[in-house]
Amino acid sequence: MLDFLFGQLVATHATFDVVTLSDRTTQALAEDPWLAAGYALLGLAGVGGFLSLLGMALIYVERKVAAHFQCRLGPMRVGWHGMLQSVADAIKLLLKEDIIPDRADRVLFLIAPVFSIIATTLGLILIPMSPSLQVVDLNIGVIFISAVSSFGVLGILLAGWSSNNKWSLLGAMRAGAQFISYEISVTLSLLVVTLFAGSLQLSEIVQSQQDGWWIWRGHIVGLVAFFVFLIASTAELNRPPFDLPEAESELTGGFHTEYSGLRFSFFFLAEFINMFIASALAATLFLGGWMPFHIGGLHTFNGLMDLIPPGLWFAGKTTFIIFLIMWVRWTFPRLRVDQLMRLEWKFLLPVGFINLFAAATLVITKLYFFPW
Amino acid sequence: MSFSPELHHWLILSTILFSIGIYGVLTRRNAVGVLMSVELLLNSAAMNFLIFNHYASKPFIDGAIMALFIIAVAAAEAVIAMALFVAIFRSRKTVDVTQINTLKG
Amino acid sequence: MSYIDPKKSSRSAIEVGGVPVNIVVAPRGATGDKREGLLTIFYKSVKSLLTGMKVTIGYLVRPSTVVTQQYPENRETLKMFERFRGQLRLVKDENGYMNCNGCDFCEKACPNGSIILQDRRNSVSGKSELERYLWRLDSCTFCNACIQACPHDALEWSDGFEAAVYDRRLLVYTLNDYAGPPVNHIKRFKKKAGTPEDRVEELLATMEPRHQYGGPTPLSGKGMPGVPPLKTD
Amino acid sequence: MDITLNPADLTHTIAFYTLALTSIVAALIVVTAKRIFRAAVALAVVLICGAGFYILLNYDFIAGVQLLVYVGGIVILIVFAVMLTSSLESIEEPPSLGRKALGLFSSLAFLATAVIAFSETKFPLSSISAEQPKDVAKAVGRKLLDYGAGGYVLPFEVISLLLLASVIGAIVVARNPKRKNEGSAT
Repeated sequence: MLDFLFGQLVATHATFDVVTLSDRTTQALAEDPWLAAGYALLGLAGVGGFLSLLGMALIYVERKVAAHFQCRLGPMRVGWHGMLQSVADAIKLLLKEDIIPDRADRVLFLIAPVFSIIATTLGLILIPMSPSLQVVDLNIGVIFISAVSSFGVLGILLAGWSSNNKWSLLGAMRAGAQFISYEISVTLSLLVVTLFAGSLQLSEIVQSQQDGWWIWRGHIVGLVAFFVFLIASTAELNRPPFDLPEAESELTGGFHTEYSGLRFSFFFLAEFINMFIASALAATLFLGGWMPFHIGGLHTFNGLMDLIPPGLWFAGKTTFIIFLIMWVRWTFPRLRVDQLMRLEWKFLLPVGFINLFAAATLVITKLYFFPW
Repeated sequence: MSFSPELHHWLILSTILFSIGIYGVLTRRNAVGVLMSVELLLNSAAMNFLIFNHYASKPFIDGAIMALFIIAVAAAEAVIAMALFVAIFRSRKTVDVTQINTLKG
Repeated sequence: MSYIDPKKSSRSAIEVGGVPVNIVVAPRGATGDKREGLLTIFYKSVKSLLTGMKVTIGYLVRPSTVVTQQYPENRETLKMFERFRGQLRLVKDENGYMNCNGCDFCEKACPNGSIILQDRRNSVSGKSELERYLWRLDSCTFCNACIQACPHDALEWSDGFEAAVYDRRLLVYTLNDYAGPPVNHIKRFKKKAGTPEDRVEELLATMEPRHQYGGPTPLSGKGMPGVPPLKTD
Repeated sequence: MDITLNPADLTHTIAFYTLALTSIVAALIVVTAKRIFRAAVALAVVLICGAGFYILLNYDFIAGVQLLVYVGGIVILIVFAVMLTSSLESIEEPPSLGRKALGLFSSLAFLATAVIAFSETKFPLSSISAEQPKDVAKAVGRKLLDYGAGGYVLPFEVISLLLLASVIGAIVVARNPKRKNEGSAT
């Protein structure tokens, strides 16, 4: 009886039909171009607003978490427990003078932050946050997301070069070397999930985890891929313990040493949103995205889990991974450059290749947990 | 006459990009610049494959595979070229192709 | 466990400034430990990383470990540590009499001349006593030498740390509240004289009040707007 | 003039011409810019526009690969090469007039020949009813690993060998020979 009831609930509540904003735009394009333009504008405004709000929230959370890891309190003055500190900082950054160094390459100096923020936005629009909350759902989503993330590092290289400053240049070169190296590991662990799910489309990858998330359906392989992804994407984000491109004790800020005001805030925002994207991607690929915690066959349990809305599931998982990344940041010291490269080329890369091979074997033999 | 892109529009576009690349290969002094011009050539060749695939043999995918191969070859070429430039720069302190003429008799 | 294998280490001698110096270079990996396998290294590193993460999360989940003081709000309840060196202060007993008799030891002990001490002779007892104790906070390094030098335990550190002022000259303090006999003079005078209470009264009458900013300022310059002029004598 | 007002077509046309104009201008910057780093950025723009063209041609998988490999890999490599071999102040001398004329002549001659050839040739276009494979990525993957007739498994393996050889070759070429002695000394 109970089982039947929850079965009904699943049928009514969790009809996971994917309607993204870009689908609506394409539909409207056939009928009314103005409506399509409206949808496109809505999407842009939504993404822009979401981007800045999320950035400010993440900065606040980072400061608070960092403070409590270090026996401090963090921002406490502006608003309740410093909630409005990020707003105050944003206003301060907007009002600051925009300085361009005298001998800098002006054109490149001005467009570098734009590159960074565009890359971030392009990555953000692909994340499926709930069945209906995804701006674009490309069928090559996984490839696209790792492709656009390279624009960001191009922006960093531009910034470092055009500042005409040795520290910026060093930081940029470190960023480039680090990115190219760790991109391989990220792609290898993305490929593992692509093999499991049999699709490059992010929404389909989420759908494929209806009976269980890949991190434990693909047992050891999924777990290894998850950790390789976490480590390598932390390195790609230039976050500690891999923050050599902006190691402030050596490079006084690295590639963004010469930036100030709004342009600096672009880099800053891009960095934090990239952290969100990486976490959301890890949640989507390995932890089922917005898919509730399901165990194949147990309808009652699954029905109970479906009561929690999918957006909340996504937010919870992403928050968990963001917290994990912050936790790592405020625990470990920074690596040296040679250690960084050794970790990638002598450890993560072989592990990634072996793992990919194991994943292929797993897919052929269908030895997942819950193979139905 | 229609402005919506047809086969000849696409072909002219890729040809223009190719001839710009030829100009660059012939006139650039910096070796890295020459490499970039070669990338332009390769890119427009890959585009041509896709154009013909799209317009002449739509149900098949061979042109796309050729484009993939071109991209892979371009990657290999860029890696080798960069290694060569770094090695040349280390010994000659320049990458100006008009001055790297030791092999000339 | 031997740390350096003497057979494998290379020896050489160089001469530094006419003195021969032996140099022993220990070979790599000669610390007596076995070379560890890959899995052992992996296990150890993961374990140590997890240990670090356990330590930090321990701080995060226990708010009692927070050491930050919410300063202006908790001004009433804020207590500084016992050994905190805020400002120099003269020790006073319950009647408000100080221990200092102006013996000059602290002034001589001060390495950077932050203490300037003037004494005078008491007209009643004929003993030397403190006229004015000037302390320059702006040049003090809080080295504690004056307190160690004091034979009468007349100096101590207070926990007052709110010393910020708008004019540098306001950092020159007169530490004594009064110019006059210290507490042991008064006691001894009582004991020695025995009967006449009026003599003690007379002694106490020689006390003159001193203000915190009442001393001569060693810095030149006119008064700044908004700052009350310093009284100099 | 016959501009079809079908909105889907119109956006397609606008996108084509915008991308074409951008990529031609950027390509001109690539071959003429005096500062080599700006040329590298312009090359990135050309390649991004190329990905846009592939999307217009409905080969979104190839567009993704183009972005991933070309922009994410090759352009960054080139930028690296620029950073290692020149500085911000280094400005390339313009080519000599004769060289310029030679280049201009060759490229224009090629352009003219090719355009005349296009206009003379009658290409065997596929019929309008012909349909592209729905999932390009899947079709490409199947074809690449197909060892029957029309399969590409041999070229695929050769390409992987080529990449491996180029990686090893690059390491051998770029290695600093002096480093070996230093290594044995420490």
